[in-house]
Amino acid sequence: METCIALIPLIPLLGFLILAVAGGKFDRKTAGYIGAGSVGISLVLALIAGALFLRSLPGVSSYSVSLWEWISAGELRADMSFSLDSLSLVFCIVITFVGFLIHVYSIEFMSGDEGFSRFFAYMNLFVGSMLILVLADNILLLYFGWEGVGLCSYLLIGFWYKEPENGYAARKAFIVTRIGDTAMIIGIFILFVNFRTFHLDELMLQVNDKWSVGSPLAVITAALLLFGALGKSAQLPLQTWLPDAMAGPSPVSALIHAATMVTAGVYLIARCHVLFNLAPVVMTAIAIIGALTLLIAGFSALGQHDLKRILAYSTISQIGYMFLALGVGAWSAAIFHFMIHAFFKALLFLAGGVVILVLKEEHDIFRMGGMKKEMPLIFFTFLAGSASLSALPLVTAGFYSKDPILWYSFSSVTGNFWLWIAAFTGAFLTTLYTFRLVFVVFFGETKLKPSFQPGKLMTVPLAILAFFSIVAGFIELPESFGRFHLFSSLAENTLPAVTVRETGYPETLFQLLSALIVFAGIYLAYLAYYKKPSMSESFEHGRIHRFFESGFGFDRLYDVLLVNPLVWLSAINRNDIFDWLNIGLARLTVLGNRLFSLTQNGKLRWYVMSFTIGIVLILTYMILR
Amino acid sequence: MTIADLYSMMPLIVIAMAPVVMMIVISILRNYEVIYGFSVLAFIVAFASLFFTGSFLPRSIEPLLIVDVYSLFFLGIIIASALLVTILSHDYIGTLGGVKEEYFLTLFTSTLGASLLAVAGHFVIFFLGLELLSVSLYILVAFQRSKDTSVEAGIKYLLLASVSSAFLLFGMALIYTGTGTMQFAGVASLLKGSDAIAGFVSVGFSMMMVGIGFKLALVPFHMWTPDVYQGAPAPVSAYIATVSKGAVMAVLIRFFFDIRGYDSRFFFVVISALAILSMFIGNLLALKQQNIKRLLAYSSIANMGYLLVLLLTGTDKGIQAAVFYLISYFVTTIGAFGVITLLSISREETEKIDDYRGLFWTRPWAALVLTLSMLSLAGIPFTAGFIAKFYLILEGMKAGLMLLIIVMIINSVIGLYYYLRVITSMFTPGDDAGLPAISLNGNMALVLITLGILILGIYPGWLINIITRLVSL
Amino acid sequence: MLTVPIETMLIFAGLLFLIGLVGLLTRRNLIFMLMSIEIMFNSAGLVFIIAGRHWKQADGQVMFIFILAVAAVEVAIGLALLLQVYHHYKTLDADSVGKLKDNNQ
Amino acid sequence: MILAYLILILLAGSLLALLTGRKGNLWPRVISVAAVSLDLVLLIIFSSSVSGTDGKWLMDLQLEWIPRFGISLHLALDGLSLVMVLLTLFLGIISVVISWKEINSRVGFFHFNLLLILAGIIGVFLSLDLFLFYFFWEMMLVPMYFMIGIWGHENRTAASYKFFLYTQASGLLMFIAILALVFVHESTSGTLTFDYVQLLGLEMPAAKELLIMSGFLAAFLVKLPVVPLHNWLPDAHSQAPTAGSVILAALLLKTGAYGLIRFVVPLFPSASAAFAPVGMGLGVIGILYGAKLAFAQTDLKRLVAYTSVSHMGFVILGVFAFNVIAYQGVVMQMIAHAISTGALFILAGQLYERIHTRDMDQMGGLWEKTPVMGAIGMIFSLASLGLPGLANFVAELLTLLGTFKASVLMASLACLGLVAATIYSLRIVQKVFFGKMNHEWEIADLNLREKIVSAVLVVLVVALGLFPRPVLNLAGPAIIKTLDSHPAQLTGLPDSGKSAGNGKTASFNQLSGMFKKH
Repeated sequence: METCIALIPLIPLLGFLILAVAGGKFDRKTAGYIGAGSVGISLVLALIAGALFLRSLPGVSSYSVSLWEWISAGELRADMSFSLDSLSLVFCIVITFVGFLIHVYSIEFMSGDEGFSRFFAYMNLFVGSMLILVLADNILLLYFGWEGVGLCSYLLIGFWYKEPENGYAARKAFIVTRIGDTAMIIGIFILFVNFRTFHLDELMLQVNDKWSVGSPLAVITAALLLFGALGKSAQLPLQTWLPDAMAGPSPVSALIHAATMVTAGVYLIARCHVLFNLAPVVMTAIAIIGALTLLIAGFSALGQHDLKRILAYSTISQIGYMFLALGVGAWSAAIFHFMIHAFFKALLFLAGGVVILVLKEEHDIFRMGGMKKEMPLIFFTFLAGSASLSALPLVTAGFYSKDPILWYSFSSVTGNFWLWIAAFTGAFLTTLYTFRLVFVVFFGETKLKPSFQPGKLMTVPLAILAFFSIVAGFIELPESFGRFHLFSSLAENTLPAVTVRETGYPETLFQLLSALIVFAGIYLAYLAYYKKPSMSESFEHGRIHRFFESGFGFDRLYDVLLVNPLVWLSAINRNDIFDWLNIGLARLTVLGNRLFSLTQNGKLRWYVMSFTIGIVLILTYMILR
Repeated sequence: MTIADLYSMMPLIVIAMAPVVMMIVISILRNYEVIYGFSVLAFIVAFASLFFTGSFLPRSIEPLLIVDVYSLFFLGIIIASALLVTILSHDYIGTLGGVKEEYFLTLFTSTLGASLLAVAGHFVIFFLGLELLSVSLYILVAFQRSKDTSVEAGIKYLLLASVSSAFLLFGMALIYTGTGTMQFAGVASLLKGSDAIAGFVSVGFSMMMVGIGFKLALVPFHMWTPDVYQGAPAPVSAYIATVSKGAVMAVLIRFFFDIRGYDSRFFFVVISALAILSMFIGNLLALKQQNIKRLLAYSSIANMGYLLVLLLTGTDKGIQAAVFYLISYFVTTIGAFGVITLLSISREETEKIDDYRGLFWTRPWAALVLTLSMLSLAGIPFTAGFIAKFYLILEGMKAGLMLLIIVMIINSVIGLYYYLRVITSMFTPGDDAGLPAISLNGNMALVLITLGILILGIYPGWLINIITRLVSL
Repeated sequence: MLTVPIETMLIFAGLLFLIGLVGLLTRRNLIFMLMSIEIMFNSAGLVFIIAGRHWKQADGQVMFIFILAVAAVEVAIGLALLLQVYHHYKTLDADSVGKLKDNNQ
Repeated sequence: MILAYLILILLAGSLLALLTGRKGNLWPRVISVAAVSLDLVLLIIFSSSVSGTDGKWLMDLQLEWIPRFGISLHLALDGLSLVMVLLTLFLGIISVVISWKEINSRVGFFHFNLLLILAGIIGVFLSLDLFLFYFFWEMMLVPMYFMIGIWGHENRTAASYKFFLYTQASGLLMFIAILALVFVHESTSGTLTFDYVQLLGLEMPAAKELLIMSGFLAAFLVKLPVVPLHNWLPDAHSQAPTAGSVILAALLLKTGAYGLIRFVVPLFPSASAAFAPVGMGLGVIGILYGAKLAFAQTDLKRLVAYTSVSHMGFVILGVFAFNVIAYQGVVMQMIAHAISTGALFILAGQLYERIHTRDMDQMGGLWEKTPVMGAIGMIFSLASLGLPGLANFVAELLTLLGTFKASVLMASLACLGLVAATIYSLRIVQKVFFGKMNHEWEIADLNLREKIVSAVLVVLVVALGLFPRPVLNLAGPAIIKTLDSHPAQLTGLPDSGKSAGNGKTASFNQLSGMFKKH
């Protein structure tokens, strides 16, 4: 068991190492096998670990393994050690499973690229880092993985380095998330200074023990950690990097959005739920941020023409749902949505990637069309993903994961009507932009012919993901459907259950409402983008659209507020003002040199004069003293 | 006068006799090499006689001379420096046209003057020694009389030195008027007795200061220095920078300590002012100087400024530090001038800093010596100058002369700049512009100097021990 | 015999010294400058005589003789050098004899 | 005696290199490698044979030098100096190897200087006599000046002057302070001595202590360097030849940091504690200002030079935090910075060798031609921004955490440096390796020698990032000893962990207390 846990993150890292050091020496096939294989092995190990874990429940709720003592200085001690509990188990399995599928898909997707082995090296590192992140048993190691993930996103977004824009997008991603990370590390410092340990379980124990609810330290720490999470998870106000991060290859987007990176924030908050529970203000903030993000991102998604940017905003929006869930204390609902989201979002990106690939890097959805006829398999899988994303009632997994969030946003003790309204509007938006995408890309007349048909390595993962996007939801049914809570009973080994208040309204009512809104959304999309395109014409070219397209102008705002001042700041004083200190001194001495040099004029009588001046001065002093 | 008195004056007698013998030899056989060999020998004998003399000390030959270990030490320094200068002069003077044997003869007379200063205990000897030194130097400076600058330097030096002598003399006269004695010790004891010094005695001291300040090249009596250094033959410049200054320093220290000048606020202020001015103006003047001889002249101004600090400590330890400083400064300066001398043809001296371009690569050995000299002047570890500066700062701080030390520190940094300029020029690529080859003779001198700089820099303990054991007033 | 106070004598000598100094500063001819220096030397010698008389010692007069001798030497060498100067510079104007100076003026 | 041999071997090697320089270029190189390796081997053998975890000197050597002034050749080794000396020797070998092809003129003299610098640096790390320390301190300057002035780039002369004058001026201030300290000791105890051990624990009035300490600080802070005394650094670093830049950045700067830990803190406990807020402030200013200027540079070496300013800000920050964690961080930072910045300078040198420019605007898209070089550049840029898993992270983490214990405000401001570091580090990668090619550079990737050097550095930076414990363990006892009796330690900087044990109350007071401390 322990070996298993240790090997789960190490094997992809080993894959990375092999590919990085000797990548050039392998042919593509081998490199692909190593890349995908290492994640595959991890998946198997994760499954084994999961099975063992489930068998040992409820006796043992977590396993840990320590590899070596990493840092020790003074009272500080941090080990390279991993621990597995139900929360990390879920993440592990999702990461390795989705990651594996993405890797397999990539073998074909990237086959024409010159940086093939580099790509797989990065991907392996990405998965490895994410696994470290979720398996870390101390917060420092978590930070290790956290930064590693950020790095990999940077490397992969800028994978096609020859386009300067890609580089800038990559840099933006790294820097924006790093801003969050910096806040987080300060939070970690506060925790350490107060409790003298980095160990997560111990920390949470002590936090619970020593800090009271709402105590300023708890609030500040939670807020700092939250800020870190906002950066990684691309939530307001640090969401701007994610849409630009589409610069990377599609599998990268799939990996970032579905399995790794962006969900790290969710994981962090869930992992530190004890701390967050002590800071109700922060919890409220999380909920509000989640709600705002999901709305803003939903609107922004409506304004996009780029297929991947639509999906990107949808990710931000869906993560917003998770944050909303976290904010109202519906921990396991958030995690559940994470899992389902991983399936369908990976599916959407991969399927979308196929579309883009076969259309020779065409991203604009309005130049596509009729893809249903051209590539039916892709259409159906994409449709499955879309349906799940829109939370089509009953038949999709998305419904089962999103519905509890909607319900708890209202019914949790910290939930309220406004949160629900936001989530509800968000659901409508989600459906609308999703099916806008579906109708525009797959229906209508064919504008571009696909250049080739995807092979098995691509389609099989899609099919698998499509399958899970539909059925995975059945492991956790809403209360009103009956008592079947496979997922939350697992999660609640680690996470507390949500506290529900007496609302006076039945859950069924809300489910009905959300079902209605989904259908309304689909219908509207159908009308505006299929039946009567003229309806959307004015919108697609209007000012509001531009506003939506720019993601509510956050980039512009940050440019004005932060980037420009910084650039200006670096432009001034490029030559270091303090240098004038030296230049001034040097000039002064040279001036002295010139001045005194004048006295050395070679004239004898002047020399005698200086004698005279000297003696006169001395005598004057003598008399005056 | 006993026989012991005679023994105690052995070095002086040797130096005094040498020119006599030389004159006789010249009149019989005018041979450059013979005269050169003889003078080297005579200096060595004089130096050796110091050790012989040592056992008869201290002794004062009333009322004129005081021969004690202190003066013996200075004699040693003077003779050794003169010896080095003699060796370095050989090639340079040898290429001069016309009569040149008298050069060494004059060198002896001036050394005699310097030696007299070292043992002076009386104004008469002070004056005579100074004049003997000066007069011989006029000749030496203008020795290359076919060269206009040499002559110009000679006449400038003569006029200014005479003026300064006049000041000195007038000052002595005033002091004599006030005290009725011309012995240092007598003046001192009389001064101690009466609190109120007559006004004209103070004027006398001030005027003496002009004379001494001139010889030591202290600002504002320094203006002759660069001109004379530049115009004089390079070995003579070396001589002026070392022997002449050392001798005057010897008498100044003795006189100043005898009258306990450091206790007087007046002297303290005046000397401090001279020191500070010398440091700043000397270093600033050297900053952009392109002529290496002038540069060294300015550097010597600054260095004498540093030395004055020790004058104000008023302790034996201060004197010891001064002695060490002088030794290291002499070795270094002779090293620098030695390289210049050896790389110069007497008609056309290699005196522009740019002339030394590429010396590192064409003449590594000469460049090494010059580099070491510059580093030593700048006070960088591994060289004598470093220990000397350390010693100086140590004693200066101990005596509480913080202001002067700080000024000195600032000036060390300014000074570093122009010493580095010389070094930089040496490693800047350039071609060997037909500099003469260095003879074995010259190389030997350079080896001695290099060893001196390095040994004093790395293992100075023995010398410091000797100095602290022997030197005191 | 009229006794002049020593201060008066000193002032007289001082004036003599001053005359020499001013002469030095104002005259440009090197020969005149040499002569001015002679005056300065002699003024110092005068003070020695005065002091020797004041203290009833012979020392002052001895010193004066030394001064005379030294001054003679100085002048002898000075004149010899002046010849050389004239040879090179064709002038005895002190201000014109000035090749040696800082160049960066 | 082994300690003296360490220095003597290098001195002998330097002379040999100089003399054999005429015989051919290979000799000096071989001799240099041999001399430094011999040192390294000797040191490893002997230091592994002595064990000391109780904070005592591992090796101690005292010989008479100038007894009149109480000056002796006192060399000693403890964990801290051992780490530093090992680092010095290691980078010494690297420096020789990277100069193998770069330096082709005056090879003998070059290696003479190189070995002399190393000897001086080792001397600084080993000296326990203040005079000897100053001796070595100054000894490093001349060969470095030669190195910059002879083998440097286009503005080498000005840069070499600036370097020399700056360090000399500050060094002299320290010298005065040393003397003042010695005199104070003499006046209380009656013996004149420059010996560090005897000078420890000297009681003196606060004002005097502060004054004397400021002399030491002047020298160390200029070397470190701290803003606004940093101006010599960008010039010297960018103009020096590669080996010179490496030694400057990796070793010379460390002597300043070492001096702070070894001399300033133990010799002036209360003054240094009083100075702490200012020191930390300077550190923060250095971090941010250095980063700001680094971002504005287009000259690659100049950029890296300013990152040094920024990184050294962490060192001074940590030094004045006075706790074990911060000090461990400082030690780690010294090593990590030495490796990562050294590697970046090596990279700049390799680029310069190939395309003869340091201007980043001329570069771009080089990854295509030189993937290995690109990867190396990437790794060290990442190290420089403090990515976990690399040595710099451990260093910055410990430093910041230690500082956080001492001053929340300072540490938080310093954390901004992490963001700034990200910005400038990524700029290197972006400008040099990413994007489109500006020129059609026809350049070759790293050759085997360069690969080996880079690989060694990469392995080291990763190894120390994952297994920093050997270094921490070595330096630990020395650090604990240094801080043992420090007043800042005794009077108790906020020990929030313990006070937090009182239960759930008073949390807010604690927090405000944390903010107030400095």
